[in-house]
Amino acid sequence: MYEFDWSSIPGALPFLAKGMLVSLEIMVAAVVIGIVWGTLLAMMRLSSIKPLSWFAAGYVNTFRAIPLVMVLLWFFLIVPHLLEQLLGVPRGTDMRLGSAIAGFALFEAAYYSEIIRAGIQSVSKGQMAAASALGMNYWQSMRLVVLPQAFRNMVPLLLTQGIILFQDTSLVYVSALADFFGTASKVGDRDGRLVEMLLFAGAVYFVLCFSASQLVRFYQKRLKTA
Amino acid sequence: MISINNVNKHYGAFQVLTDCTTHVNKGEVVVVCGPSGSGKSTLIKCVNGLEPFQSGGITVNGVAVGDPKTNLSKLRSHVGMVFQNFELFPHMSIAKNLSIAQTKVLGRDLAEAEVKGLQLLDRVGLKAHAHKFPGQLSGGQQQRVAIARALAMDPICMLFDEPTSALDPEMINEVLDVMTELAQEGMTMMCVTHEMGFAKRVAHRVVFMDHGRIVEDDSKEAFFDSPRSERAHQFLAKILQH
Amino acid sequence: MISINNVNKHYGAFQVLTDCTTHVNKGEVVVVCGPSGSGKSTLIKCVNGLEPFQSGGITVNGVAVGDPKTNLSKLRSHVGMVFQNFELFPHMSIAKNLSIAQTKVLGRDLAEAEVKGLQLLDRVGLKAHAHKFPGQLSGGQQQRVAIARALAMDPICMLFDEPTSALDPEMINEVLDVMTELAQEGMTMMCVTHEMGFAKRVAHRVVFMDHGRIVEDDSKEAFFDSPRSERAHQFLAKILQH
Amino acid sequence: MAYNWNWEVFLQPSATGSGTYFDWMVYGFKTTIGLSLTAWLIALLLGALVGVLRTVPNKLLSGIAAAYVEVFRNIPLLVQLFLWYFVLPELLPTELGNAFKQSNPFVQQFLSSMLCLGLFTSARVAEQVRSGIESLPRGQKNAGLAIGFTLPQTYRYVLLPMAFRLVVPPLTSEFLNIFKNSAVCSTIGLLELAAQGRQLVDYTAQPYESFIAVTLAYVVINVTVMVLMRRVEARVRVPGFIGGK
Amino acid sequence: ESATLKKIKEIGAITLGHRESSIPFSYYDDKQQVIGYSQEIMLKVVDAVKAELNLSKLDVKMMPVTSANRIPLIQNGSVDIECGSTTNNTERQKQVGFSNTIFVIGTKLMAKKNSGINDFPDLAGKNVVTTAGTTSERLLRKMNEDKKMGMSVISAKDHGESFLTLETGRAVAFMMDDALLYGETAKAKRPADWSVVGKAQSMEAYGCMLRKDDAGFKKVVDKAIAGLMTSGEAEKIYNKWFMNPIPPKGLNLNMPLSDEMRALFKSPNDKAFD
Ligand SMILES: Nc1ncnc2c1ncn2[C@@H]1O[C@H](COP(=O)(O)OP(=O)(O)OP(=O)(O)O)[C@@H](O)[C@H]1O
Ligand SMILES: Nc1ncnc2c1ncn2[C@@H]1O[C@H](COP(=O)(O)OP(=O)(O)OP(=O)(O)O)[C@@H](O)[C@H]1O
Ligand SMILES: [Mg+2]
Ligand SMILES: [Mg+2]
Repeated sequence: MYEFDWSSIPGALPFLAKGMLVSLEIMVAAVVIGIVWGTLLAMMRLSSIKPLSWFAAGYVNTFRAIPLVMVLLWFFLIVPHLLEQLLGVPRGTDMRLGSAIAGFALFEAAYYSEIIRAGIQSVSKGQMAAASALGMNYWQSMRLVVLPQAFRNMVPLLLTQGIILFQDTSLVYVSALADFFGTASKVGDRDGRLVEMLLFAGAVYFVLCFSASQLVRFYQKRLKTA
Repeated sequence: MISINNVNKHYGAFQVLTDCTTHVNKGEVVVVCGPSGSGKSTLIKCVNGLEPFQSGGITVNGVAVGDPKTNLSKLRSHVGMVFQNFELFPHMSIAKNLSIAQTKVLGRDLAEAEVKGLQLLDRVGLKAHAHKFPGQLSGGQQQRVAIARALAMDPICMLFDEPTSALDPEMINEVLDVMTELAQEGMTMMCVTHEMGFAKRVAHRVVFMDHGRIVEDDSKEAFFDSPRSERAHQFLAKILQH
Repeated sequence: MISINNVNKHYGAFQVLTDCTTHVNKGEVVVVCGPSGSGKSTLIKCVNGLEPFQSGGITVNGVAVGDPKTNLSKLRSHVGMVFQNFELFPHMSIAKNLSIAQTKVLGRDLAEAEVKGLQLLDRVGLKAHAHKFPGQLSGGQQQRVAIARALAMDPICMLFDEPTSALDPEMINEVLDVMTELAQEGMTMMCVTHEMGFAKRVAHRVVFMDHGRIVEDDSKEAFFDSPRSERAHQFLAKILQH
Repeated sequence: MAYNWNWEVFLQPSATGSGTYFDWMVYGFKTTIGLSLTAWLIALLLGALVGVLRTVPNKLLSGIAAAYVEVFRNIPLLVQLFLWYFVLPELLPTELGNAFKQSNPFVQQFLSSMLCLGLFTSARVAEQVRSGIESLPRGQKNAGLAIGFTLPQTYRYVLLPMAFRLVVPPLTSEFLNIFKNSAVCSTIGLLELAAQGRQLVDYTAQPYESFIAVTLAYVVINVTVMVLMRRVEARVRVPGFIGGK
Repeated sequence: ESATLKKIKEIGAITLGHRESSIPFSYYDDKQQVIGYSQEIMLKVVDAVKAELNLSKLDVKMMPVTSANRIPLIQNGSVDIECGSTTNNTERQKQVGFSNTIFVIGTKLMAKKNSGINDFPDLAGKNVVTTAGTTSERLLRKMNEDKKMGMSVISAKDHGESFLTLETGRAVAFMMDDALLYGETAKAKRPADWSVVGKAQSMEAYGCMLRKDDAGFKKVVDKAIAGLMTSGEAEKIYNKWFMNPIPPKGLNLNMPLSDEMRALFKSPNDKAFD
């Protein structure tokens, strides 16, 4: 039987907290950018202007075809280079966080756009007709009537995707960014207490994600009764 | 007021409306009826440009609906429309449902819009429910709110698409009562409905559609007493039997 | 045949059925009506055990529905039920819809079941549609198939829950006709409906419910001519007005 | 950028003397496919079972199913994989654990990965199946029961056939996900596609060629799966039935 | 004229690539500071660069790298120099440049003391672990093919997982660079249980990675490293990291200076061993 030795956890807590901050930072930034960009993509996809709809479909399908790990790897290798050339960011700037966020955001946008598209489609066609019949133009109808309902209907799915995203932040190990999981495994490796550290990390993830998904459920219930 | 001339519309190869022509004068109440799928909803949606059509012309108060230069949003804001499934905005309170288009489309200020909204709610007997959300009202109540919402825009005419067919039998009359009152006040109305009692009481004319064509377009008396077409005859027989 | 005695049912604190008692004799047709939410659907679902109830008793053909020892599946296979939304199985052809329960529940062999299914389809006038899928039929046709499906199990009695309320007005009568025929053949029926014409023509008794209570339980003549309760009076007034 | 492109690297004999680097990629590709397909089988069977259990009118069973889903959904795949491979054998009875640990390493890695991916995905499949069942009109279940089906028969003949049709699109994306998620299994040393790609980088120092090859391989898998699932979708389409929900 | 030096001068900053848990070469201490033998040498190199360019101030940016991304990062300019535990070999020379060798290791085995594993021939038919992407991995796989030893080779993601594989009894031995093996021994729950054994299968030279074809920068780096070695300073650094307790837990690797290292310190060079 394996002998557990939890002694390196207390000392590592400050690092783990820092790692958690990085994970959260990535998640929040990626969720926000992902939802905004995903909404635009969804509207393009549903638009009657063919090139826009093709572009959105192509974008979504491309990103959904590639494993996140590979996307992150590509972004990690290429984004800094691009930024350097396009925006004149000084060479050698540490852009790991930036490229990780960009990678996540663009990747997640593909998933969010599918959720939001479903959300828009879940709003009955009559709502759009009713808004138009009151004299609202396309943007007013979308902004005041359709999107608020689409988002409300999709909040559970959006949050669930957020939880998945949070778990997936552990994949930034490919860019050597010290997120929560990466920190845990590095400290575990350094101290020769990998098993303990990762069990601990797993427990923390579970508690956070489970609480979040309970919140989602609570919200869903409230939606149903409201 | 509303003038429909030789309108044709098709979805791909499927012809939904064929050569539809009819006119609604100011203050007139026209009931549109016909079997399911005959194109009633489509016709009425063409009137305020919710559905485009391929040929023919529709003018509302002199404005050509099919003309690309027409500001459709503006036109629609003067034409009230009431749907089968009410289509209140579920994420807004009743008061907000009534005020939102007034403020965002007509540019009224919020206070004014709310006062107007409350007046109309009062008129349909629902003043006490202003703060509630649509989901908390019964179907009949929701449909009355929908009528009030359309009235809040000071429409020059009103379109109804089967306003009572999604309602429990008990609630149908509370909605028909509001509509009857409107008609008696002289509102121009075009109304798709199967409520023949309402048609007999209120309509000036009845338009009967079948397979995308206007088969009969007659005074109410002529229609009910001696429908000219066989199809209308059958339809009336089926619908009035029970 | 069906005997309901002092049945009480609640969801949490909300009492849906209060002390309901009524009986349906063999060959009798009972119409259940009442305002929306009054518990009509719940009552009828209790009869074949689709909804459990907390106290009181129901027996069908002598079998106690609430008894844990009762084989509910077996009981239900003898009680035909028809729903508001037809509830045909959308992934099976019409023929399969009619034969599946015969083979899987009654253990008939497939050929026999299919013959029986076709006979019943013929009876409701839909023999030609056997190979189609439910989604390809109109609402009225679907509901007639649903009735045929129930009949295929050789039921000893039939329960209907607003069988026509999801139908276009034109189709209501084709379904009511089938039901009328059934009634005339002596089928025991318990039928939630707002079609008062049907009730007047076919029912032996009318049960009127309000707020989970059976408020009236009378012969059809007594009910329509002189309802005893104020509530039933109002209800009839509203529903018969138009 | 100072980079020496060299696509011929794939034709070079590998450093360990076992075939070319292209052979390595093929090996990884096969492993990814084998792993994903077996894991998918587990996910589908288990997911359907758990999804059904979540909807049955029995507090205990649906509670167990709910707990199952929560556990497998709320821990990152990376952590789960680590637990399956490194921790679980330590918790087994010593002899069983040792027997497992001394077996062929590829078998160990493959089994751990397969179970891990399969169970992880089964939780997601279960949620899809559940939502499919719940999105059916409530009357369908009643109709099944009313006609005399027992509850299992109602699921078998009425609810599941429709529920599965409804969830083919979301299941397609789970199916795609399993291929993509299998890339994570390289972290316990399983030489699947992504791992072989990384090996190639280590051995040949030609990172871009290798990443591009791996990325393209995933795209190929994806397109194939999508085309296949479209076929399935068209195959099971119910005539006259419009829309999902 | 050196592009790297020019860039460093222009922006007044240099980016160093480091590893995160290559004990004792380049790793984090318990304050998340990078420390280690290679790190110390790299900092000396930075001093030399600063002096060469006559800069009063030089920003030092740290960038952690992994074995998978270190080469692309050097190439795309994200990192200017990486001193960790990177072996200098001919394939890599096609993509990047290497400085003078900073360390020489031999690839050996780590095994449990009483396990009966004393050298490579003892491994026949057994499970052996090594870290993915290392020279040891290819040596081991090649040895297995060439001598038909019937070993099952496990390639773990990193040294920590390799050791865990050994520790949990999945493998009887862990083949790796001897210095790293000493590091792993020191981290073990019971260091006394483990020993580093076997005849070194190969010698490998660790160098600092630079961009290819930047002779000017390489010259400065090489000169700095050679200076450290010939002046005896390198040996002091060696003793600090290999013969004394090191952070974070005060472990002592107890790895005496090898003959190869002695030779290197005497005559610094940038030769790869293969
Ligand atoms: N978007 C569409 N694409 C193709 N066909 C359509 C579309 N919308 C309506 N149709 C078809 O056009 C015909 C007329 O539809 P419409 O809704 O106007 O009928 P209706 O008379 O209002 O019927 P109901 O009484 O059922 O509301 C129908 O056959 C319908 O199937
Ligand atoms: N699962 C449930 N949980 C809680 N309340 C319920 C549930 N099902 C029904 N009810 C409530 O029980 C009451 C009776 O419902 P029931 O469906 O029997 O009414 P009904 O008379 O059939 O009405 P309708 O004419 O609208 O079909 C209603 O107030 C309803 O809101
Ligand atoms: Mg219509
Ligand atoms: Mg009901």
